[in-house]
Amino acid sequence: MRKAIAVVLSLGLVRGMLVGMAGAGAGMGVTVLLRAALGLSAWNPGPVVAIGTITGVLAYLAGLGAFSYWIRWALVAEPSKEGERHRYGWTRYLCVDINHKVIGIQYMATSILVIMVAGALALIFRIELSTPGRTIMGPGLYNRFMSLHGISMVAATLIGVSGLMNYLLPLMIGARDMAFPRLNALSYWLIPPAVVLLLTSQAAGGFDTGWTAYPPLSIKAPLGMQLMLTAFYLVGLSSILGGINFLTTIFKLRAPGMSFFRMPIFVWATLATALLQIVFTQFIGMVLIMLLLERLLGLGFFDPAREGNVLLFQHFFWFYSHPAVYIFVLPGLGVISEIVPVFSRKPLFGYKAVAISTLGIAVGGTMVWGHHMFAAGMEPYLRIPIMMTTLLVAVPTGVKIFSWLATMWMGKLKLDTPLLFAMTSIAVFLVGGLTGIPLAIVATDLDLTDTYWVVGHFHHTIFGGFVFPLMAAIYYWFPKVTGKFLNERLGKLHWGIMTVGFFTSYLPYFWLGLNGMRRRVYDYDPGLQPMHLVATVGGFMIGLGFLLLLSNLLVSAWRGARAPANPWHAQTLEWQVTSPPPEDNFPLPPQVVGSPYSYGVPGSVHALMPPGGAGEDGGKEAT
Amino acid sequence: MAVIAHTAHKDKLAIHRLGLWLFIISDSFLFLGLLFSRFYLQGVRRPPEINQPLGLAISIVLILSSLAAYRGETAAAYGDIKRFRRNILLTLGLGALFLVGVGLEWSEAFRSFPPSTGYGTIFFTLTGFHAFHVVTGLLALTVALLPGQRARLQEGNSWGVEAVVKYWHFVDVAWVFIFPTLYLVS
Amino acid sequence: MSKPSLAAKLRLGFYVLGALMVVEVTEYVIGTRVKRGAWPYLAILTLPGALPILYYFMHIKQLWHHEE
Amino acid sequence: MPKARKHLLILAVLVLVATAALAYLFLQFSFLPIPASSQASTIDKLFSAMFAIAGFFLALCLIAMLYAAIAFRRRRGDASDGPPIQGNVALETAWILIPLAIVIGLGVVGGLALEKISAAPEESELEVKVTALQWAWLFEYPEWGVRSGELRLPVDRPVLFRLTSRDNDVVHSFWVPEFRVKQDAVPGRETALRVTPNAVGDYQLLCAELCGLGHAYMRASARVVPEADFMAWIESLKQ
Repeated sequence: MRKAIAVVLSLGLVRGMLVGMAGAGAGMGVTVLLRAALGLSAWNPGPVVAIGTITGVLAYLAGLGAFSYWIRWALVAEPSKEGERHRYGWTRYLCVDINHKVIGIQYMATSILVIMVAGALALIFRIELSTPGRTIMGPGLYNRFMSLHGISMVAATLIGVSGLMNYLLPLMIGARDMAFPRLNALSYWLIPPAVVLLLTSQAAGGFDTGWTAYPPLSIKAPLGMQLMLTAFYLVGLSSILGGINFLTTIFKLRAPGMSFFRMPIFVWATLATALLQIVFTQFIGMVLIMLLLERLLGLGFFDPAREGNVLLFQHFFWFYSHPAVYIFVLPGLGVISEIVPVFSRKPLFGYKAVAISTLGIAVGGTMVWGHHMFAAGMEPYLRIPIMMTTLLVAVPTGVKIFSWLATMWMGKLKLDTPLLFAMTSIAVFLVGGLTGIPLAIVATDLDLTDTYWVVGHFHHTIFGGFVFPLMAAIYYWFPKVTGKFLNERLGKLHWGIMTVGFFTSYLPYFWLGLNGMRRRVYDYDPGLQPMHLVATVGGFMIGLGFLLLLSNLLVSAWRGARAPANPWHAQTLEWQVTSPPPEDNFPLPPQVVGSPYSYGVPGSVHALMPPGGAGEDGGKEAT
Repeated sequence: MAVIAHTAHKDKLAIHRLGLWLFIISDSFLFLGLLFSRFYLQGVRRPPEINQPLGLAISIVLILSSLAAYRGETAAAYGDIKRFRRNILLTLGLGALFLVGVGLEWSEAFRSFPPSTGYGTIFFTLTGFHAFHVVTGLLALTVALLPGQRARLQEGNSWGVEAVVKYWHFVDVAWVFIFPTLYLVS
Repeated sequence: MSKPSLAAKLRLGFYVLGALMVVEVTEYVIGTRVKRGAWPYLAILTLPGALPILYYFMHIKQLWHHEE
Repeated sequence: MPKARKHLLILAVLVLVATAALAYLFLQFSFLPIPASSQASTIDKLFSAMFAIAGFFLALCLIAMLYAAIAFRRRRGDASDGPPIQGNVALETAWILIPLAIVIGLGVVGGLALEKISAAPEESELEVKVTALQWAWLFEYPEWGVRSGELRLPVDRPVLFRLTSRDNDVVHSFWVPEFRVKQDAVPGRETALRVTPNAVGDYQLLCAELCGLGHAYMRASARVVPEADFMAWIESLKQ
């Protein structure tokens, strides 16, 4: 018994949460006492909770051990790395661990957990929407659930792309780890308190503003709003730190011989994503703090009575949140670019164009934020230029889709689950892209904005650019991560149910949007009910798909078939090491000599593995 | 801040430097956004009550502190530890003096344009964000004086000093833009 | 390229300081004397204010130059 | 390679057939509510053009993908790789330039349409001041100095809405689906929207921007009536 308690207490997460709660309590207590001493009303939830949040998060990080090495570094010349790399088994996933593969899995597990919770919320309010008027809940709860679903999914997506990039980037470029492993751990450990804050926000009145948190509505919202803003800020901070790490890793730690045009497309996607992360996340961080200051201290950024301007928030919000959409989807598009050549047994068609289109989407996507505000009363002279830039983003996106199709054309398609999911991704993303065109054009956007057309459009882009690629990635890399295969038949069932479920759920949204269904409404015209019912049924099919995935993951991790080092006969570097990869990835650096996708070229390889490196013979040697 | 890679010490330095620069570049967009808000909300309006001489005085203090930081860093790179300590202490003093100046400024501003007014909102936020950076910069400079860094300096590794000093200069550069924006434009 | 002496480097700091002081005081004079439309001049002056710090103090050249 | 040409030919035929079918579908069934303003007819034309273009690209990409999955699937026991085709400069240039031309064309058409729907008309406009609040709409007709909680408009007369939200209120959005255009009502500023209703009927004005608890129920009746009925209504409001 005592031993069990010792083990539980030795887990960083548990320690961090306990110390964090104590820290939050202490912070709040001191603030209350200070306020009383200053003659203010002792209990004012806003500032008291704000201070408590800050002290709580700092205490949590300290209790966790996220700062331990740096403190030792400040105090002694040669800080010991004690406790950093000697932990094995499942407990290391609940502690500060600086191995990028552990951190990647931590991210992925958190992301899937949050997706499950937010998805369950969506199913609950889809039931509500299956009939007009009240079905199971009132409008207040509906607004709260809808808002929590939105922001949680945004967070889950940011966490998920970080996870993918964390696990794969160093392996794909032949590095032993990220450039800053401890910073990497800190980036991950900022996430759990954000999740906790999002959940506690529901106990503090919740927030009913949608994920966009537009003032003045968000100024008037209850205390839960404040917790949501802090949570969002933590996720943003994690994203910035992650971006710095990814960029440094790509620039400095590529294996010898890996020039930029020998990098896998996923690495290009990481590069573009990280650039967007470090530049644009600052703006959302700033505007969230502005909102907090306006709520807490009565500053007047957004209050017209005090020379503020509501549109300032919207400009900054979308100046981040549009590029953020590319943060969500670029890694997913990278995953598709990895999977399609391997399972088509053909080189990626037009590699350079695809690589450059990745940067093109990222750069072009920075100048399009205003298309979210065509009807918002935005400066009218911005409308036409932003319409043009938005339309131009379609060109590099098209390059990607055409290149994937040309890669598959005349190939030898191996229709395994990863490729099936990649194909669903392409189809879904295509519909998402095409339905975006009427949203880019001002005249039609004036009809469509704030309707279910928009909701359908972005669920298509996010499912096509993140969720389905994530599924593809799980089936593709699970053998690498665990050394075991996922069950293929269960996988195909999962694929079928999710694909059918997705289109059943989200195609009706376009019809609904055109016919007067506003987004974020609790009640609607009874004439729209049949389509809503269809959408709800589709939603439950997606949910069932997720349950199948979860069972497949658990069953296969327990008793899946053994996977060799390179089961798909892929050429990128991560497949040239054992499954699961060694603790240090590459004991000796590989020498990159060619393209990552030269399938069908006799005798060609992407990299020469140094003698003694595992898996040299292309996966015939099971490990 | 350790780096695990197939890299030598020289490469580690380049990696650390790139990481720090990326952080600084990222952080500068925060100030860019704040400066943009000032012009978006207030145009180039400036209240007559703002204390321009005090603004100039604290600007000069901050620039002087940057010089001291530069001298400290250079001395550290050349192994002159005594001069390094003297100059970093001077930087800390000047930085604290700058904060005192901002405090004076705030107490005046509270009377003429409190945070609940249009200009006050901008003024307190911009100077507040900057002051927060100054405080973190002072903390970082203090770390450079702690035993761990001193021992590494004796081995000829001055990266820690270089890093905190670079951050301090960045805080100065930010002020170079904030000072005219808040105190001088018309 | 021989490494410049410590004294030379420290002297360089004073030159930079002098330049920055000139810029700040010029900005101040413009800001106090020019009643209307001072902002374009000030916008231009921020560059000679920031660039010396970036170049001489922060060694921005490190970003694309790796000789040190 | 005749085999490669055969595949391309089949693809071309399938895509043409599917595009024609989709075009027929879009033209035969209207997916939109009836248009009730002159702006709506401009916008609906734009919708049709975009549906046609989208239909073509949807058919092209989906059919190419499904065709590849069927015709190029790996046969049992075949472990060989596909042909090592790295790319094709002409093809890649084409799929950059053709979409580029299409989106620029769409941009120009879209810009002209925006000009058309937001241009000030030659005849005199009926001005309506709209104030949004949580959770109701107020309409003011300054020409006669009357106010109302429901919106009535004379048919075929251009209307200029001047929208705002109260200072301590939140953002709302003015939308009548049959008019096709939407405009936010923002606290602290006035936004404008031009509509020329051209079909008599009873419509609903909806708030399209999330505005709190009563958002779903923030509706008002919007009736387009003949000129004479409208004047009679104004007279009744004056009393």
